[in-house]
Amino acid sequence: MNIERRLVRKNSLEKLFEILKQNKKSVFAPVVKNGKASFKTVESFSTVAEDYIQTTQSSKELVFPRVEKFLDYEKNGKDVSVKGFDYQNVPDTVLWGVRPCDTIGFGALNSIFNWDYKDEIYNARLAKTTILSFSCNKSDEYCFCTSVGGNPGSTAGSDILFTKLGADGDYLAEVITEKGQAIVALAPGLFEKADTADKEKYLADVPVKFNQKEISERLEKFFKSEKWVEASLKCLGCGACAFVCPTCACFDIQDEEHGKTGSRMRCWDSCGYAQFTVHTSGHNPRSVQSQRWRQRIMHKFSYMPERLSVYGCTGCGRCSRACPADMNILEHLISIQEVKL
Amino acid sequence: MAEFEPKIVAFVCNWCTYAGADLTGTSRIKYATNVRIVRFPCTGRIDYMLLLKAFDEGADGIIVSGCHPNDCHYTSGNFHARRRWMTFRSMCDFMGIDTRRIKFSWVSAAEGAKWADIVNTTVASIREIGPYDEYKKVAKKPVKEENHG
Amino acid sequence: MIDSLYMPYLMRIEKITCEAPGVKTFRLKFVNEEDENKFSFKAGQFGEYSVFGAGESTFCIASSPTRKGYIECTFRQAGKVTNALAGCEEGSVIGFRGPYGNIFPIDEWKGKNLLFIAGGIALPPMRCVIWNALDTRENFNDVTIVYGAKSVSDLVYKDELQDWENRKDVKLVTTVDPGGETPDWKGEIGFVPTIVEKVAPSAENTIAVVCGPPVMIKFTLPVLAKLGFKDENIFTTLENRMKCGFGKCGHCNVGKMYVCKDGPVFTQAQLKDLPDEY
Amino acid sequence: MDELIKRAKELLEASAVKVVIGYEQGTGNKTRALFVEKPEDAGKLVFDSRCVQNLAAYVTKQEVKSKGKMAITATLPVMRSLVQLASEFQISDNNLVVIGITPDSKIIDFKNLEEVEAFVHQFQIEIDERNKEILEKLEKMTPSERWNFWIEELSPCIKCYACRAACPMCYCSRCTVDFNRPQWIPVQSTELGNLEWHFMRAMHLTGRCIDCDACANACPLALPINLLTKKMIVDAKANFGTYQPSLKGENVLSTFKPDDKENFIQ
Repeated sequence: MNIERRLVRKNSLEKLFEILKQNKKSVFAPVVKNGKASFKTVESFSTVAEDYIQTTQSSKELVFPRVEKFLDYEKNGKDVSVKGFDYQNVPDTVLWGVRPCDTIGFGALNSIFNWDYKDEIYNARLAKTTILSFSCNKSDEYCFCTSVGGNPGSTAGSDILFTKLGADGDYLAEVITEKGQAIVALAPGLFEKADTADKEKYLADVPVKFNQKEISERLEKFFKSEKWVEASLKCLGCGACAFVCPTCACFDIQDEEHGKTGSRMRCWDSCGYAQFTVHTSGHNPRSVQSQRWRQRIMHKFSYMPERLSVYGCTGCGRCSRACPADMNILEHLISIQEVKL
Repeated sequence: MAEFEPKIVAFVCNWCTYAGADLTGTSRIKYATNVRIVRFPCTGRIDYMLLLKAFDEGADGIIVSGCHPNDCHYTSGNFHARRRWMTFRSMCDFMGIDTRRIKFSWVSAAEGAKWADIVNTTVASIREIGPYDEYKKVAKKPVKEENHG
Repeated sequence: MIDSLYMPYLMRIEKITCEAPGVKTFRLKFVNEEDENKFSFKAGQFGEYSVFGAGESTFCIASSPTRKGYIECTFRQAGKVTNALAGCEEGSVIGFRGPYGNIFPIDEWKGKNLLFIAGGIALPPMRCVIWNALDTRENFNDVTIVYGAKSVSDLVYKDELQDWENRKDVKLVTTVDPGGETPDWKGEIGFVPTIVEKVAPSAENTIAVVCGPPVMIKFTLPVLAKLGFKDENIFTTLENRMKCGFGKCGHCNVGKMYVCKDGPVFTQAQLKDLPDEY
Repeated sequence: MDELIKRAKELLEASAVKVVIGYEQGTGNKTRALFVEKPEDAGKLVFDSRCVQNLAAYVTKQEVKSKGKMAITATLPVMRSLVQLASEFQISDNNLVVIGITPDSKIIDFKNLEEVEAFVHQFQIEIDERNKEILEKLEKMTPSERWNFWIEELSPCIKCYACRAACPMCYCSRCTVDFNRPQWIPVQSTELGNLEWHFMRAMHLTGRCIDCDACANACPLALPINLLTKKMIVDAKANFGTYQPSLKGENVLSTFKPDDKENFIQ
């Protein structure tokens, strides 16, 4: 469908929020605590953070929760009865205030969860989610969305994209999908006709830092490079980068047992952990950290584009911000582009 | 509603308290049946994670008991254990784990009566405090059914 | 609503066979008949076997697709799940997801000689394709099986080894590592690569399937190369740590391949293109 | 800083060490670890008040160790960590040279770890005022309030284990949480999993933590997990007297006194 352009007055956002709540929607929005913004289920508009560059964690948690229960079981002697995933319980959710570098990440998640087998649990959560994103009017030194195919005002993956027109201005609302139209239909009065408002000049300036395609091509020949060790020596081997990433979707499957009953669930995992690939025999195919860092970069910029036709990076910069050792992914990518092959 | 019957797990050393508990039995001293005894070679072997696991699995109270100071079969296991209990107990307290539910004691092989007394008073005090629903809720244990013992 | 990908079939353990110390074979039957009716698999595929409360574990389907009505798996007690499995009794219900992964292209092997080389606990993933071949024996020329283990007691499927030994249309060579033999051992004594060199058929029109511990594979491949086997004609099945089995969880990813989707069956030619991360 | 660069250069030129671990300018206003292997790269080293990451975490990392003998730029917390690591036989004078930086930013040379220990012992490990206040506030709460406080504070934990990775004392190649037989700590980041993980982490650091705050600084969610280890330090001091890392390895849980005083054992 064509993108519909509407104008939303700055003081209408709160009304829209309330109408969403009246319509029994769960609203997942950024909240600031201890100086860090994070997505939470919010009840009141006043708690929604307005002024922030990026949340610490991505919004993937909404469709790919930290812990996702697949099934419950009950043992009875030698028999077992199993109850599957409860699709009815997936809440009707509005993801509010998310940045374009997150919404574009849903494309990568879609590919991972549907490239071959279809993950109905992920799909059910996404189907029940309406994404109201907000363009970026500022950025920081970690941002590089424009280098990986995004931009601060990208509509990709959003249902409605809001762009604030000036520091104290109203919002341009671009209604992109039918889900977005359904939100407009809940509060038609709040979405006025837009004049020829131009959002471009209000968007953050994020310069292009590298050529994504070139990086992919270089990586093909870069696997055995010494650079990986050099680049990852300071990597501590935690999972912070993977867990805050909007496209990292590696997971573990775990059982929880309470006597005769219990459940099975998936929980986040990270290729940065030493235990990620270790065999029961003790053999570890990726036994040192440089191999694991290489896997992270190769997977996002070489394997995923080749297998899933999508890049595993949206340029949100979260991994670099969260890294306790200041491993800066942008720097590494630039250095890969600059190194002589 | 039936009276709440606390579930108590006792972690005891093989050489003193277990023998003491045995003596309680052979002396035909009656004591509360709420306790499940887990025997260890020495109190020094009782990992604090085991105590947390007991709460995980639905215990309402815990007894940890071993040889009196200077009586350890391995000379100093109980001295090490004592230090660990001191830090463990203060850690529990700091994280809001109810330390009234964890009873530490020295019971020798000759103190059959003391063992009965420890168990009885622990059961009585836990019965008074009630089931440990706070922990069970977090451990996702079925809270309700267990209330009825 | 449809069940999720992660929902296992319920399987009842019909029969447990102790193969070797710590190694057991389960024969599993579907608890629900409709599951059985819609289920089919091919030689080489694997599944996720689970004990509820302990978790899931990955291994190949060890029975042949030509034997209907059940599946079999053979595992060694090694980790949390396999220990829980070993604790199961006949009649117990466990979970099974699958089949996953690619297959041995047995249809393309028609008219060829087959050479199976297995070591230790790696016979089970090959047993599936061996029985598949033997049950359709008319499709193939010579069939040779070389199987080695650390000691006589570590040989699995002892009854079936006897069957194969007795068959006129199979050449079976069993071997144990030096020192692993018993006084009445009649097979070979020596490591698998050495024995392969001794007994292998001509590489002409022959497919080799190799499965075993990494060190065995490492020393067998040069032998096969020396005998003139082309990389495209040497097959193996990889094992990497896996969680989902269908290319999502990321654990088994090696280079551009997902062992669970593009494997577990690979030719030596394919492996040469992969990074050494398996 | 010039002094530091000079020292690093000398060590590398004389082949006394293979790598010098220090800090370099990082992203924005951050500094980060730098591994200098060539004398001509020593100029990248920086040192100022922003350099708070505990570099001692690197001296036990496989790929860093494999470089050969190391020199490390060591602030007071790093020196304390090194003494503790030495007492646990993770490092020795054979594989490490310490370039000390005093609290007033002077370079200080050490012949061996004993000298490092002697230097470290001139300073007491003291909980800072701000955290002392928070600890006192928490201690005044009822146990139930504290329970709720921690459940709430730890609930955002995503179990990325950055706290573990950044801690010099968490050098085990396989952590208790990575074992599944038995599964001591639930893998998933549920309330219970988070509570038990942080409980265990603090317990394993009791008597070993040198209060560098690396764990809290590393936490991407800024959880106040260092309060747990701080509380352990306060208690250890109160119960067992002095609290200092020592080469003799007498940290509080590996030793005892026959007359240790407690008031809760019947």
